[in-house]
Amino acid sequence: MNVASTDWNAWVPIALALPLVSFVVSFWMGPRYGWLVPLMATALLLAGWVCTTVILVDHSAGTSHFAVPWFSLGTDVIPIGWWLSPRSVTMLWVVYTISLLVHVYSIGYMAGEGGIARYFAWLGFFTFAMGGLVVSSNLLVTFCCWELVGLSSYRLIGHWHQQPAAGAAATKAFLVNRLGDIGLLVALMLLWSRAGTLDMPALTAMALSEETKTAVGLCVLLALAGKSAQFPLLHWLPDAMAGPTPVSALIHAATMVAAGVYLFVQLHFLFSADALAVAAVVGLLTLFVGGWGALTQFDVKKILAYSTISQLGLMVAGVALASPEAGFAHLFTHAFFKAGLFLGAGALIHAVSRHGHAPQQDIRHMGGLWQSHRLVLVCFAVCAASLAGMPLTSGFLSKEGLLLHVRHHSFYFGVMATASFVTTLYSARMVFYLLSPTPQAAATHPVPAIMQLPLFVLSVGSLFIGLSASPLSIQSWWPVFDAIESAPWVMVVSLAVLVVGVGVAWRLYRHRPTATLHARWVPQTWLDAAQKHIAVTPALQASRLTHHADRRWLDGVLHAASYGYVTCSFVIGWVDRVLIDGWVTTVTHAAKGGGKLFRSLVNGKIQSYLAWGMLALLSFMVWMLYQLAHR
Amino acid sequence: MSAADYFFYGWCLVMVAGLWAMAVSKKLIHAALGLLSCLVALAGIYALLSAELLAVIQLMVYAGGVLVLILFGIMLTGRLSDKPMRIESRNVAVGSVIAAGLFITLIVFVGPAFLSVTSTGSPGSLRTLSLALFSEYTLAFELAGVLLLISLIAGAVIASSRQS
Amino acid sequence: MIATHHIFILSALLLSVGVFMLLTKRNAILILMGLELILNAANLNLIAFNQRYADALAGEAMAVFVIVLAVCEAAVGVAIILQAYRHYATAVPDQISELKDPA
Amino acid sequence: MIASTLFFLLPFLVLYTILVVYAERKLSAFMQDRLGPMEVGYYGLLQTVADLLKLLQKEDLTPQGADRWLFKAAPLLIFLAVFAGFALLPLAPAWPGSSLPSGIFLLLAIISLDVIGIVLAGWASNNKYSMMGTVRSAAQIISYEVPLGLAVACVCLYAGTLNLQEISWQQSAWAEPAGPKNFLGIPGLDARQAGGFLVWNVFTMPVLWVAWLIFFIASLAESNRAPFDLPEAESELVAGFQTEYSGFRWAVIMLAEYAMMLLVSLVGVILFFGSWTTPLPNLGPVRLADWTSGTVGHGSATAWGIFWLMGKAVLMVCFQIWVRWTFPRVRIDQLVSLCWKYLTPFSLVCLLLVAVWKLL
Repeated sequence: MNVASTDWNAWVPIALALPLVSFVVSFWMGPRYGWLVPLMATALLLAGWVCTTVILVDHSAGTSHFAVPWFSLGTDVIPIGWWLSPRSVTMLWVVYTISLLVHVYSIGYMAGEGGIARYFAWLGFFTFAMGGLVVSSNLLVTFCCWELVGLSSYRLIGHWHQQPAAGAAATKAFLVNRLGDIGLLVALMLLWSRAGTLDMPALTAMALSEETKTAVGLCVLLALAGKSAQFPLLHWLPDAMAGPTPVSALIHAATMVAAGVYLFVQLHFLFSADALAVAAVVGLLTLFVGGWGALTQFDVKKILAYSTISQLGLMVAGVALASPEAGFAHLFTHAFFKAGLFLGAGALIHAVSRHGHAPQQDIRHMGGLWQSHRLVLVCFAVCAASLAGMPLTSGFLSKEGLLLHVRHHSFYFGVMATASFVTTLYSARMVFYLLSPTPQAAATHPVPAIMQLPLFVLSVGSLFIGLSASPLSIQSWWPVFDAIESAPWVMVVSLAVLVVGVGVAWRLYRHRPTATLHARWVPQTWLDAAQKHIAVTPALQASRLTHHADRRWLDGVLHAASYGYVTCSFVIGWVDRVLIDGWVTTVTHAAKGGGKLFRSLVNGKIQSYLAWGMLALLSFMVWMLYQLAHR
Repeated sequence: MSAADYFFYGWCLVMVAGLWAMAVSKKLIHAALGLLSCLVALAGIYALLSAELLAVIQLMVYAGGVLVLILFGIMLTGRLSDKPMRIESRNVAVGSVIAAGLFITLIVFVGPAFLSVTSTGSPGSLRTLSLALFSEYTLAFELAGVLLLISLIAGAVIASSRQS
Repeated sequence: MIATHHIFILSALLLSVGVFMLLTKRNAILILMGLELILNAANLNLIAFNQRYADALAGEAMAVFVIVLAVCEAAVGVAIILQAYRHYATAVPDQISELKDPA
Repeated sequence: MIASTLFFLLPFLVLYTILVVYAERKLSAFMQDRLGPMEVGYYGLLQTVADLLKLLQKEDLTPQGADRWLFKAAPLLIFLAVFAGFALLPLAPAWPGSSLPSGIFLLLAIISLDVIGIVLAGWASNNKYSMMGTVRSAAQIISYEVPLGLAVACVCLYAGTLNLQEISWQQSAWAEPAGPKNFLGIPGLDARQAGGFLVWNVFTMPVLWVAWLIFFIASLAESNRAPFDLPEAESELVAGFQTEYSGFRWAVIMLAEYAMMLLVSLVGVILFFGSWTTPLPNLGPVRLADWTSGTVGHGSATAWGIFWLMGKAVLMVCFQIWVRWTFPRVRIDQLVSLCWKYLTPFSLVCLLLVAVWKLL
């Protein structure tokens, strides 16, 4: 198989290497020049972003594939390289853009925090891994990057490792993700056994049987459920909010969690119709669970996390029901407005939190900031509007695209419209709380300009001009998104949903109710309970059982055998020591004693020689006299 | 008890005192003095036994020669430290037992054989002994002279500090 | 005249003390003295027993030679002690133990 | 006889010492063109007595760290050894002392015991000067016993006896056994009847002059006299082995030293210069020898004998004093080389010559 493709593009390795360099240099510089790390990392990422922009411009139309042999298993050569398509370069650019903005934002947000070097190092590493995942042409490399992304997510969730909650959340995210990764690994195995290659360009050209496609698709679905927090595996994401807010923006909203959706988009051709149906069900379930979760929360980051889950579900359902392009478009817009929402939330948290205390994240206590933080609130509101799908925003356009695709299917259309209503409801709820003039915050801090700048950029990106030249249809700047003709009734429906949603929200949340829902209504509660009852408890019981069996039976047998063995050894040892060694030792001791005795006679002292001689003389005399007397 | 007996026991006392000094004294020089008294007493006893020449030789050679040599040895080997040299004894018990065993064996088993013997005295005058030395024992006498010469040279060579 | 067995006891005493010194004293010169005592004990016996035989001179002649030997022994002995003292800085024979293998 | 000899000699020795010390000081003064002691008594005669009285009053000191017992005993041992020698000396024809067959031999033996006393005195003092003096003294006395003994052996060989009284008789006019006594050994010149100095050993056997010279030199060394006074060389060792002594004990040492001088002089006179015989020969009818010898068996012979013996001996002592104030002290190496390279070989040659002479 010819794996070598020579569409060399020097910008790609440079773009990938720069964050990696940032990772290494940050660790290296960290101990002594900690203050320099943020600037250096940001500068390196800016350079990387420039590279990705160049790549984006270069590959706005065609695809390009470059691969060199990585290693070989027998005769099979595993290549490594990149596959640049308009979609992948767009994703790459999005990743670097968001990452760059988050870097800039972090300069202000993380100022004065401990472990800055570590933080920026892992940010850089994440960017590298995510970039690799996006451009990789080989699924094995993709898998590696997938894992590295998970690793950096783990490190960044647990950045404040002094807090037990952060450590637990990191561990949880890591373990749940690994559960999903099993799916990807099995999918790769299936592909390897069925198709004989993991090269994506090769796979696209291959015709696989429906069964294989179903199996692979379900496995990939499991993987993306883990990574993108889809229905059964979604409860790790709200916990992951224990990490720094910029991390949440970058990883747990805009890019990493979107990696699952991106993989779904990329591997859409590997999904059979059955698998797509399952994916649609999963996506819609997630959509409603996430929406419901967002409505039950008061923690602004948790609201956004559930919103993310919900939006990811929408994307999955969109990819499964509508088209990969439509899903990807929503991914694209979601990246901007959700990152903007998170950064805005971070700025607000920063504004109301007191130094040395736990950060204030409750929306009920975050009102009254209009006078002091007008720009932040405006940007936040713009992003929230984009999330709710207000006209003139990019979110309106991408959601419109999804609805257009399913407009012929009344059930799915109804479900999506309902979901849209829920989204509007919680977005409006959040904004109402935050915009309320009630001065709840005791003291506020000014938000530095360096934090406001990315926020502003993202909120601008959340407007329709971020996606399209037209505010009403996708007349995309971006070659990847198909221009879809607008259907007026769809737009009317969505506008009606929006109005109703905002109206219901106004009705419900105008007075800022502070009552907390009972825990049983929070999805987190029963998801955790489900996890406990379905996975943890049986696993613990099984292990207890095996432990018991191990102790009782295996160890019993082993102990009995070893006691017998030891007893035998003692007997043998005794025989060896006493009976066999005994006479040898006796002989040696006798020889040693005799030697010592005779040696003591030859001690080099004249007088002792003389004493022995005299003794001998005396004995001889006595003996002689005795002989004479008895003659 | 004749005058000779009184002299004999007197010399015996002197000798026992000397032996005692040698056996138990803590100072070398006292031991040497003890040896001197032993040797002088022996010379006296020789004289009492009519061995006049031997008495004189004993005085001349032993008291005047050997003892002085020993005194020289004491003086030359005792100079390393300022304090007077102390004699230490070791294995006193073993030595005592052997010496006492020897003494008792000799006295109890060998001594009775001489109970009846009494010294007759005057066996050899100076003249007869000298004549015997120069006639009957000439060879031995000459050999003794050679031996003396050899030991003189040997002593000088060994003691000389010149070493290769 | 003097009872020979008294002389014999005396010589036995001389011998015993000589042997005692030979075995117990930690100074080479005293050991040499012990040797002299032993030789003198022999001499005393030689002279005393010579008295038993009229006109016999063997004992006394022998005693003369013993004295000569004693002189030789003392001269060489003291020379050796001096040299050993110079070499080992001690006159204690126990401390001169190069004959003995280091145990 | 021994007892009477000593009873005579002990007071004599004290008197002699007092006089000889006085004589030594006077003689040395004259030789150095001074007057010497002049204050005490007529012409300073009682100076030594005064000194003696002063000495007897002095405290009897024992140095710290000394071997007390030995320190006190050593002077007596020295004096005992010297004084025992006098017991063997014949003083007159009828006063033979302890006339042993081995007399001169025993005398030499007893003299050699003197060195032990000196060694003990020096050792017991716990003083480095004493120690040095002791070592020198011992080495010197032991060494010079060899030529001394050989010189004496010449006489013994010539006389054929070790008995001092017998040697004395041989040099008298009443020689026993009777026999010719040739003057200068020249056959025919029988001087027996003449007596006097003509029958003295040195005159009947001229080789003995050399032997006497050797004897005299050796005797100087034996008695630690100058020029062989290295053991007590005051310019080097303070006073040698007697440094730490004072008072009576020092007096005893001095007494022993002067007694030693007298003893060796007496021995020299007895062996070489006719013992108690008169130096005056019978010159034909002028019976000088008979007149000055008294009659054998009478007290006169004893008196003359003591007079001549002591007179000659004191003359010898004066001779020793003369030598002392004439010659400088020798170095130790000169001392040793004189003994072993000159005196011993010459005395051996003398012995050989005498032996050959006797065989002729």
